[in-house]
Amino acid sequence: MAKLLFFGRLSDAAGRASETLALPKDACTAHELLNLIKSREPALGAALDHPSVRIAVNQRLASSRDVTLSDADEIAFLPPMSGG
Amino acid sequence: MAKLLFFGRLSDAAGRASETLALPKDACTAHELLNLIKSREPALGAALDHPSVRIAVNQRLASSRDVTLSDADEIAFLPPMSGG
Amino acid sequence: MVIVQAESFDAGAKINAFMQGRTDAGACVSFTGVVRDETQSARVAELALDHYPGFTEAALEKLVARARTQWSVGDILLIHRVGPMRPGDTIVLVAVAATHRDEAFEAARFLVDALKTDAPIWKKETAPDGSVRWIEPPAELSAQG
Amino acid sequence: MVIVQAESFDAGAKINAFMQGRTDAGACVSFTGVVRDETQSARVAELALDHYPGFTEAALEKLVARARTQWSVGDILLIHRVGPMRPGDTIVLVAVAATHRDEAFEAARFLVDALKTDAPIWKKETAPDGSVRWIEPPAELSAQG
Repeated sequence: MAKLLFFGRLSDAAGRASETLALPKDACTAHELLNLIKSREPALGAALDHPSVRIAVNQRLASSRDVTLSDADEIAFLPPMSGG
Repeated sequence: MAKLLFFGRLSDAAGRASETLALPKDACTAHELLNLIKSREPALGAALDHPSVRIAVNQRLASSRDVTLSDADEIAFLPPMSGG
Repeated sequence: MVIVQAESFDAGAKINAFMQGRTDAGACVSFTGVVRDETQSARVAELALDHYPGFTEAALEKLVARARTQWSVGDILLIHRVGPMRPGDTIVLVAVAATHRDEAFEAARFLVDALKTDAPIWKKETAPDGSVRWIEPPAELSAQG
Repeated sequence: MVIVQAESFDAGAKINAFMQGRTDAGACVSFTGVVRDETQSARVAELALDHYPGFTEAALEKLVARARTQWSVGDILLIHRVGPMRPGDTIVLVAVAATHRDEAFEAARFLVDALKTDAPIWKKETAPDGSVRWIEPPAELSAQG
Protein backbone atom coordinates (compact mmCIF):
# COMPACT_ATOMS: atom_id res chain seq x y z
CA MET A 1 0.00 0.00 0.00
CA ALA A 2 1.25 3.47 -0.85
CA LYS A 3 0.68 6.39 1.46
CA LEU A 4 -0.76 9.59 -0.01
CA LEU A 5 -0.38 12.94 1.74
CA PHE A 6 -2.37 16.06 0.92
CA PHE A 7 -1.16 19.50 2.03
CA GLY A 8 -2.65 22.96 2.24
CA ARG A 9 -5.88 23.41 0.31
CA LEU A 10 -5.53 19.89 -1.09
CA SER A 11 -6.27 18.44 2.35
CA ASP A 12 -9.48 20.48 2.36
CA ALA A 13 -10.25 19.30 -1.20
CA ALA A 14 -9.66 15.69 -0.16
CA GLY A 15 -11.44 15.99 3.16
CA ARG A 16 -8.47 14.14 4.66
CA ALA A 17 -4.75 14.80 5.15
CA SER A 18 -3.61 11.31 4.19
CA GLU A 19 -4.73 7.91 3.05
CA THR A 20 -3.25 4.54 2.22
CA LEU A 21 -4.11 3.18 -1.19
CA ALA A 22 -3.29 0.21 -3.39
CA LEU A 23 -1.54 1.47 -6.51
CA PRO A 24 -3.25 0.45 -9.79
CA LYS A 25 -0.19 -1.69 -10.45
CA ASP A 26 3.31 -1.83 -9.05
CA ALA A 27 5.78 0.53 -10.73
CA CYS A 28 2.96 2.70 -12.01
CA THR A 29 3.57 6.35 -12.83
CA ALA A 30 2.18 9.33 -10.91
CA HIS A 31 0.15 9.97 -14.03
CA GLU A 32 -1.54 6.58 -13.72
CA LEU A 33 -2.17 7.16 -10.02
CA LEU A 34 -3.80 10.49 -10.81
CA ASN A 35 -6.04 8.79 -13.37
CA LEU A 36 -7.12 6.26 -10.74
CA ILE A 37 -7.98 9.06 -8.30
CA LYS A 38 -9.85 10.98 -11.02
CA SER A 39 -11.98 7.95 -11.78
CA ARG A 40 -12.94 7.71 -8.11
CA GLU A 41 -13.06 11.36 -7.06
CA PRO A 42 -13.13 13.60 -10.13
CA ALA A 43 -12.95 16.90 -8.22
CA LEU A 44 -10.03 15.80 -6.05
CA GLY A 45 -8.31 14.27 -9.09
CA ALA A 46 -8.56 17.55 -10.97
CA ALA A 47 -7.23 19.50 -7.97
CA LEU A 48 -4.26 17.14 -7.61
CA ASP A 49 -3.49 17.16 -11.32
CA HIS A 50 -3.27 20.96 -11.52
CA PRO A 51 0.10 22.04 -13.00
CA SER A 52 0.85 24.14 -9.90
CA VAL A 53 0.77 21.03 -7.71
CA ARG A 54 4.12 19.33 -7.18
CA ILE A 55 4.60 15.73 -6.20
CA ALA A 56 7.17 14.47 -3.71
CA VAL A 57 7.99 10.79 -3.52
CA ASN A 58 9.53 9.68 -0.23
CA GLN A 59 10.16 13.33 0.61
CA ARG A 60 11.95 14.13 -2.66
CA LEU A 61 10.36 16.35 -5.29
CA ALA A 62 9.60 14.50 -8.51
CA SER A 63 10.54 16.29 -11.70
CA SER A 64 7.48 15.09 -13.63
CA ARG A 65 4.29 13.02 -13.51
CA ASP A 66 6.29 10.22 -15.15
CA VAL A 67 7.99 9.39 -11.87
CA THR A 68 7.65 5.71 -11.03
CA LEU A 69 5.79 4.83 -7.83
CA SER A 70 5.81 1.60 -5.96
CA ASP A 71 4.05 0.14 -2.95
CA ALA A 72 5.33 1.51 0.37
CA ASP A 73 6.12 4.85 -1.23
CA GLU A 74 5.06 8.03 0.53
CA ILE A 75 3.52 10.25 -2.15
CA ALA A 76 2.88 13.87 -1.21
CA PHE A 77 0.84 16.42 -3.17
CA LEU A 78 2.13 19.95 -2.58
CA PRO A 79 0.12 22.96 -3.72
CA PRO A 80 1.93 26.29 -4.16
CA MET A 81 3.57 27.16 -0.85
CA SER A 82 2.48 30.21 1.12
CA GLY A 83 5.98 30.68 2.47
CA GLY A 84 7.02 31.09 6.06
CA MET B 1 32.71 81.31 34.17
CA ALA B 2 32.42 79.04 31.14
CA LYS B 3 32.32 75.29 31.45
CA LEU B 4 34.68 73.28 29.28
CA LEU B 5 34.03 69.58 28.52
CA PHE B 6 36.59 67.19 27.08
CA PHE B 7 35.49 63.93 25.48
CA GLY B 8 37.22 60.74 24.39
CA ARG B 9 40.97 60.97 24.13
CA LEU B 10 40.78 64.70 24.90
CA SER B 11 39.78 63.92 28.49
CA ASP B 12 42.90 61.77 28.76
CA ALA B 13 44.95 64.58 27.17
CA ALA B 14 43.50 67.10 29.65
CA GLY B 15 43.69 64.77 32.63
CA ARG B 16 40.15 65.90 33.42
CA ALA B 17 36.71 65.58 31.82
CA SER B 18 35.63 69.16 32.55
CA GLU B 19 36.67 72.46 34.08
CA THR B 20 35.26 75.89 34.68
CA LEU B 21 37.31 78.75 33.37
CA ALA B 22 37.13 82.50 33.05
CA LEU B 23 37.07 83.42 29.35
CA PRO B 24 39.86 85.81 28.27
CA LYS B 25 37.12 88.36 27.66
CA ASP B 26 33.36 88.22 27.26
CA ALA B 27 32.21 87.50 23.69
CA CYS B 28 35.58 86.01 22.78
CA THR B 29 35.90 83.52 19.95
CA ALA B 30 36.70 79.83 20.29
CA HIS B 31 39.94 80.73 18.57
CA GLU B 32 40.85 83.12 21.36
CA LEU B 33 39.91 80.55 24.00
CA LEU B 34 42.17 77.98 22.30
CA ASN B 35 45.05 80.48 22.35
CA LEU B 36 44.53 80.99 26.09
CA ILE B 37 44.62 77.22 26.69
CA LYS B 38 47.71 76.87 24.48
CA SER B 39 49.53 79.49 26.51
CA ARG B 40 48.77 77.56 29.71
CA GLU B 41 48.92 73.95 28.51
CA PRO B 42 50.62 73.78 25.10
CA ALA B 43 50.07 70.03 24.60
CA LEU B 44 46.38 70.16 25.51
CA GLY B 45 45.95 73.33 23.42
CA ALA B 46 47.44 71.60 20.39
CA ALA B 47 45.22 68.53 20.90
CA LEU B 48 42.10 70.71 21.19
CA ASP B 49 43.02 72.82 18.16
CA HIS B 50 43.41 69.82 15.85
CA PRO B 51 41.19 70.19 12.74
CA SER B 52 39.47 66.88 13.50
CA VAL B 53 38.17 68.24 16.81
CA ARG B 54 34.73 69.80 16.68
CA ILE B 55 33.40 72.30 19.17
CA ALA B 56 29.86 72.35 20.54
CA VAL B 57 28.56 75.39 22.33
CA ASN B 58 25.62 74.73 24.63
CA GLN B 59 25.19 71.34 22.97
CA ARG B 60 25.11 72.71 19.42
CA LEU B 61 27.94 72.10 17.00
CA ALA B 62 29.77 75.29 16.03
CA SER B 63 30.53 75.68 12.36
CA SER B 64 33.93 77.29 12.93
CA ARG B 65 36.44 78.49 15.52
CA ASP B 66 34.99 81.98 15.00
CA VAL B 67 31.95 81.12 17.09
CA THR B 68 31.41 83.64 19.85
CA LEU B 69 31.56 82.40 23.43
CA SER B 70 30.29 84.01 26.53
CA ASP B 71 30.37 83.35 30.24
CA ALA B 72 27.99 80.57 31.34
CA ASP B 73 28.42 78.79 28.01
CA GLU B 74 29.04 75.07 27.99
CA ILE B 75 31.88 74.49 25.53
CA ALA B 76 32.54 70.89 24.49
CA PHE B 77 35.54 69.58 22.58
CA LEU B 78 34.62 66.53 20.51
CA PRO B 79 37.30 64.38 18.90
CA PRO B 80 36.32 62.12 15.99
CA MET B 81 33.56 59.81 17.17
CA SER B 82 34.10 56.09 17.37
CA GLY B 83 30.49 55.44 16.59
CA GLY B 84 28.06 53.27 18.49
CA MET C 1 19.88 25.21 13.91
CA VAL C 2 16.41 24.69 12.47
CA ILE C 3 13.43 24.01 14.70
CA VAL C 4 9.86 23.50 13.49
CA GLN C 5 7.41 23.29 16.35
CA ALA C 6 3.74 23.65 17.21
CA GLU C 7 4.45 25.16 20.64
CA SER C 8 4.63 28.92 21.06
CA PHE C 9 8.07 30.23 21.98
CA ASP C 10 9.65 33.23 23.67
CA ALA C 11 11.56 35.02 20.90
CA GLY C 12 13.52 37.25 23.29
CA ALA C 13 14.65 34.29 25.41
CA LYS C 14 15.67 32.40 22.26
CA ILE C 15 17.72 35.37 21.03
CA ASN C 16 19.40 35.73 24.42
CA ALA C 17 20.27 32.03 24.58
CA PHE C 18 21.55 32.18 21.01
CA MET C 19 23.89 35.08 21.80
CA GLN C 20 24.90 33.82 25.27
CA GLY C 21 28.66 33.67 25.65
CA ARG C 22 29.46 34.83 22.13
CA THR C 23 32.42 37.12 22.70
CA ASP C 24 33.61 36.38 19.16
CA ALA C 25 30.48 37.58 17.35
CA GLY C 26 29.88 41.31 17.59
CA ALA C 27 26.60 41.39 15.72
CA CYS C 28 23.29 39.58 15.92
CA VAL C 29 20.53 40.41 13.48
CA SER C 30 17.20 38.86 14.24
CA PHE C 31 13.88 38.85 12.49
CA THR C 32 10.67 38.12 14.33
CA GLY C 33 7.53 37.54 12.33
CA VAL C 34 4.26 38.08 14.16
CA VAL C 35 0.77 37.02 13.08
CA ARG C 36 -1.05 40.15 11.99
CA ASP C 37 -4.74 40.70 12.64
CA GLU C 38 -5.24 41.95 9.10
CA THR C 39 -3.76 40.92 5.75
CA GLN C 40 -4.68 42.59 2.46
CA SER C 41 -7.46 44.36 4.36
CA ALA C 42 -9.04 41.08 5.49
CA ARG C 43 -9.41 40.55 9.23
CA VAL C 44 -7.71 37.46 10.61
CA ALA C 45 -8.97 35.58 13.66
CA GLU C 46 -6.71 32.56 13.31
CA LEU C 47 -3.81 31.50 11.14
CA ALA C 48 -3.03 27.81 10.74
CA LEU C 49 0.20 26.56 9.20
CA ASP C 50 0.33 23.19 7.54
CA HIS C 51 3.74 21.64 6.98
CA TYR C 52 5.23 18.35 5.80
CA PRO C 53 7.20 16.90 8.72
CA GLY C 54 10.71 16.01 7.64
CA PHE C 55 10.38 17.57 4.21
CA THR C 56 9.80 21.06 5.60
CA GLU C 57 12.71 20.82 8.05
CA ALA C 58 15.00 19.56 5.28
CA ALA C 59 14.03 22.46 3.02
CA LEU C 60 14.71 24.97 5.81
CA GLU C 61 18.04 23.31 6.62
CA LYS C 62 18.97 23.73 2.98
CA LEU C 63 18.22 27.46 3.07
CA VAL C 64 20.31 27.86 6.22
CA ALA C 65 23.17 25.90 4.64
CA ARG C 66 22.99 28.14 1.57
CA ALA C 67 23.19 31.26 3.75
CA ARG C 68 26.19 29.84 5.59
CA THR C 69 27.95 29.15 2.30
CA GLN C 70 27.25 32.60 0.95
CA TRP C 71 28.09 34.72 3.99
CA SER C 72 30.72 34.44 6.64
CA VAL C 73 28.42 34.10 9.63
CA GLY C 74 29.02 32.44 12.96
CA ASP C 75 25.74 30.73 13.56
CA ILE C 76 22.12 30.76 12.47
CA LEU C 77 18.95 29.97 14.39
CA LEU C 78 15.64 29.45 12.62
CA ILE C 79 12.51 28.61 14.58
CA HIS C 80 9.23 28.24 12.72
CA ARG C 81 5.92 27.59 14.35
CA VAL C 82 3.30 25.44 12.68
CA GLY C 83 -0.30 24.64 13.54
CA PRO C 84 -2.94 27.12 14.71
CA MET C 85 -1.91 30.62 15.85
CA ARG C 86 -3.59 33.86 16.84
CA PRO C 87 -2.77 37.48 15.96
CA GLY C 88 0.19 38.66 18.01
CA ASP C 89 1.77 35.19 18.15
CA THR C 90 5.37 34.87 16.99
CA ILE C 91 5.36 32.72 13.89
CA VAL C 92 9.02 32.75 12.93
CA LEU C 93 12.38 33.78 14.35
CA VAL C 94 15.55 34.07 12.32
CA ALA C 95 18.72 35.03 14.17
CA VAL C 96 22.16 35.36 12.64
CA ALA C 97 25.35 35.90 14.63
CA ALA C 98 28.39 37.24 12.85
CA THR C 99 31.59 39.07 13.56
CA HIS C 100 30.50 41.88 11.26
CA ARG C 101 27.12 43.53 10.89
CA ASP C 102 27.11 43.51 7.08
CA GLU C 103 27.11 39.76 6.87
CA ALA C 104 24.61 39.34 9.69
CA PHE C 105 22.16 41.69 7.95
CA GLU C 106 22.60 40.16 4.51
CA ALA C 107 22.28 36.56 5.64
CA ALA C 108 19.20 37.36 7.75
CA ARG C 109 17.62 39.24 4.87
CA PHE C 110 18.31 36.38 2.48
CA LEU C 111 16.73 33.86 4.83
CA VAL C 112 13.60 35.88 5.49
CA ASP C 113 13.10 36.40 1.76
CA ALA C 114 13.86 32.74 0.97
CA LEU C 115 11.33 31.60 3.60
CA LYS C 116 8.64 33.56 1.77
CA THR C 117 9.20 31.72 -1.49
CA ASP C 118 10.83 28.40 -0.64
CA ALA C 119 9.48 27.23 2.71
CA PRO C 120 7.16 24.22 2.32
CA ILE C 121 4.50 25.77 4.50
CA TRP C 122 0.85 26.31 3.72
CA LYS C 123 -1.11 29.02 5.49
CA LYS C 124 -4.83 29.05 6.13
CA GLU C 125 -6.47 32.20 7.40
CA THR C 126 -9.74 32.06 9.28
CA ALA C 127 -11.71 35.32 9.34
CA PRO C 128 -13.73 36.41 12.39
CA ASP C 129 -16.88 35.16 10.55
CA GLY C 130 -15.36 31.69 10.27
CA SER C 131 -14.64 31.80 6.54
CA VAL C 132 -11.29 30.34 5.57
CA ARG C 133 -8.84 30.93 2.77
CA TRP C 134 -5.57 29.29 1.86
CA ILE C 135 -2.80 31.76 1.09
CA GLU C 136 -1.06 31.05 -2.18
CA PRO C 137 1.52 33.12 -4.00
CA PRO C 138 0.46 35.13 -7.05
CA ALA C 139 0.29 33.05 -10.26
CA GLU C 140 3.62 34.42 -11.63
CA LEU C 141 5.41 33.17 -8.55
CA SER C 142 3.86 29.75 -8.36
CA ALA C 143 4.53 29.19 -12.07
CA GLN C 144 8.25 29.35 -11.29
CA GLY C 145 7.91 26.54 -8.80
CA MET D 1 12.37 55.58 21.75
CA VAL D 2 16.02 56.33 22.51
CA ILE D 3 17.63 55.25 25.77
CA VAL D 4 21.26 55.85 26.72
CA GLN D 5 22.18 54.10 29.95
CA ALA D 6 25.13 52.83 31.94
CA GLU D 7 23.22 49.80 33.27
CA SER D 8 23.38 46.51 31.44
CA PHE D 9 20.11 45.40 29.87
CA ASP D 10 18.40 42.22 28.76
CA ALA D 11 18.14 42.52 24.97
CA GLY D 12 15.66 39.66 24.60
CA ALA D 13 13.34 41.07 27.25
CA LYS D 14 13.51 44.50 25.60
CA ILE D 15 12.65 43.01 22.20
CA ASN D 16 9.73 41.09 23.72
CA ALA D 17 8.38 44.18 25.49
CA PHE D 18 8.79 46.19 22.29
CA MET D 19 6.77 43.68 20.26
CA GLN D 20 4.20 42.96 22.99
CA GLY D 21 0.66 43.39 21.71
CA ARG D 22 1.65 44.50 18.20
CA THR D 23 -0.93 42.71 16.08
CA ASP D 24 -0.56 45.41 13.43
CA ALA D 25 3.17 44.98 12.83
CA GLY D 26 4.12 41.69 11.22
CA ALA D 27 7.86 42.20 11.26
CA CYS D 28 10.47 43.11 13.82
CA VAL D 29 14.09 43.38 12.81
CA SER D 30 16.52 43.79 15.64
CA PHE D 31 20.23 44.30 15.83
CA THR D 32 22.19 43.44 18.94
CA GLY D 33 25.79 44.58 19.19
CA VAL D 34 27.97 42.69 21.61
CA VAL D 35 31.40 43.67 22.95
CA ARG D 36 33.94 41.44 21.23
CA ASP D 37 37.02 40.13 23.00
CA GLU D 38 39.19 40.98 20.01
CA THR D 39 39.18 43.87 17.53
CA GLN D 40 41.65 44.16 14.67
CA SER D 41 43.53 41.26 16.28
CA ALA D 42 44.00 43.14 19.54
CA ARG D 43 42.65 41.47 22.68
CA VAL D 44 40.11 43.50 24.63
CA ALA D 45 39.64 43.18 28.37
CA GLU D 46 37.35 46.18 28.80
CA LEU D 47 35.57 48.64 26.58
CA ALA D 48 34.54 52.02 27.98
CA LEU D 49 32.16 54.33 26.17
CA ASP D 50 32.29 58.05 26.76
CA HIS D 51 29.28 60.12 25.75
CA TYR D 52 28.01 63.67 26.07
CA PRO D 53 24.80 63.55 28.11
CA GLY D 54 22.00 65.34 26.31
CA PHE D 55 23.99 65.90 23.14
CA THR D 56 24.39 62.17 22.46
CA GLU D 57 20.71 61.43 23.10
CA ALA D 58 19.69 64.32 20.82
CA ALA D 59 21.92 63.03 18.03
CA LEU D 60 20.46 59.52 18.34
CA GLU D 61 16.91 60.90 18.40
CA LYS D 62 17.72 62.69 15.15
CA LEU D 63 18.85 59.46 13.50
CA VAL D 64 15.68 57.69 14.64
CA ALA D 65 13.55 60.57 13.34
CA ARG D 66 15.35 60.39 9.99
CA ALA D 67 14.65 56.65 9.75
CA ARG D 68 10.99 57.23 10.55
CA THR D 69 10.76 59.85 7.82
CA GLN D 70 12.44 57.65 5.25
CA TRP D 71 10.65 54.36 5.89
CA SER D 72 7.12 53.48 6.82
CA VAL D 73 7.84 51.80 10.12
CA GLY D 74 5.64 51.41 13.16
CA ASP D 75 8.07 52.04 15.95
CA ILE D 76 11.78 52.11 16.71
CA LEU D 77 13.65 51.26 19.89
CA LEU D 78 17.30 52.21 20.34
CA ILE D 79 19.13 51.39 23.55
CA HIS D 80 22.80 52.27 23.84
CA ARG D 81 24.97 51.44 26.80
CA VAL D 82 27.73 53.78 27.92
CA GLY D 83 30.46 53.47 30.54
CA PRO D 84 32.64 50.41 31.15
CA MET D 85 31.72 47.06 29.61
CA ARG D 86 33.23 43.61 29.26
CA PRO D 87 33.38 41.22 26.29
CA GLY D 88 30.02 39.54 25.82
CA ASP D 89 28.06 42.53 27.14
CA THR D 90 25.32 43.92 24.93
CA ILE D 91 26.37 47.40 23.90
CA VAL D 92 23.53 48.41 21.61
CA LEU D 93 20.07 47.24 20.60
CA VAL D 94 18.15 48.56 17.62
CA ALA D 95 14.66 47.19 17.05
CA VAL D 96 12.30 48.23 14.28
CA ALA D 97 8.68 47.14 14.03
CA ALA D 98 6.92 47.44 10.70
CA THR D 99 4.02 45.98 8.82
CA HIS D 100 6.36 44.79 6.09
CA ARG D 101 9.76 43.18 6.39
CA ASP D 102 11.42 45.28 3.68
CA GLU D 103 10.99 48.47 5.60
CA ALA D 104 11.94 46.92 8.93
CA PHE D 105 15.20 45.60 7.45
CA GLU D 106 16.08 48.81 5.65
CA ALA D 107 15.38 51.12 8.58
CA ALA D 108 17.33 48.87 10.96
CA ARG D 109 20.24 48.67 8.57
CA PHE D 110 20.26 52.45 8.13
CA LEU D 111 20.29 53.02 11.88
CA VAL D 112 23.07 50.55 12.59
CA ASP D 113 25.20 52.11 9.86
CA ALA D 114 24.38 55.64 10.98
CA LEU D 115 25.32 54.81 14.57
CA LYS D 116 28.79 53.82 13.36
CA THR D 117 29.44 57.20 11.80
CA ASP D 118 27.15 59.69 13.52
CA ALA D 119 26.77 58.63 17.14
CA PRO D 120 28.60 61.00 19.51
CA ILE D 121 30.23 58.17 21.37
CA TRP D 122 33.90 57.64 22.10
CA LYS D 123 35.26 54.17 22.72
CA LYS D 124 38.30 53.28 24.77
CA GLU D 125 39.65 49.74 24.68
CA THR D 126 41.72 48.37 27.51
CA ALA D 127 43.91 45.39 26.62
CA PRO D 128 44.52 42.54 29.07
CA ASP D 129 47.96 44.13 29.82
CA GLY D 130 46.25 47.37 30.88
CA SER D 131 47.25 49.41 27.83
CA VAL D 132 44.48 51.62 26.48
CA ARG D 133 43.59 52.99 23.08
CA TRP D 134 40.84 55.30 21.92
CA ILE D 135 39.03 54.07 18.81
CA GLU D 136 38.80 56.69 16.11
CA PRO D 137 37.56 56.33 12.56
CA PRO D 138 40.07 56.17 9.73
CA ALA D 139 41.33 59.61 8.63
CA GLU D 140 39.14 59.70 5.48
CA LEU D 141 36.04 59.29 7.60
CA SER D 142 36.88 61.81 10.27
CA ALA D 143 37.85 64.37 7.64
CA GLN D 144 34.22 64.34 6.50
CA GLY D 145 33.09 65.39 9.95
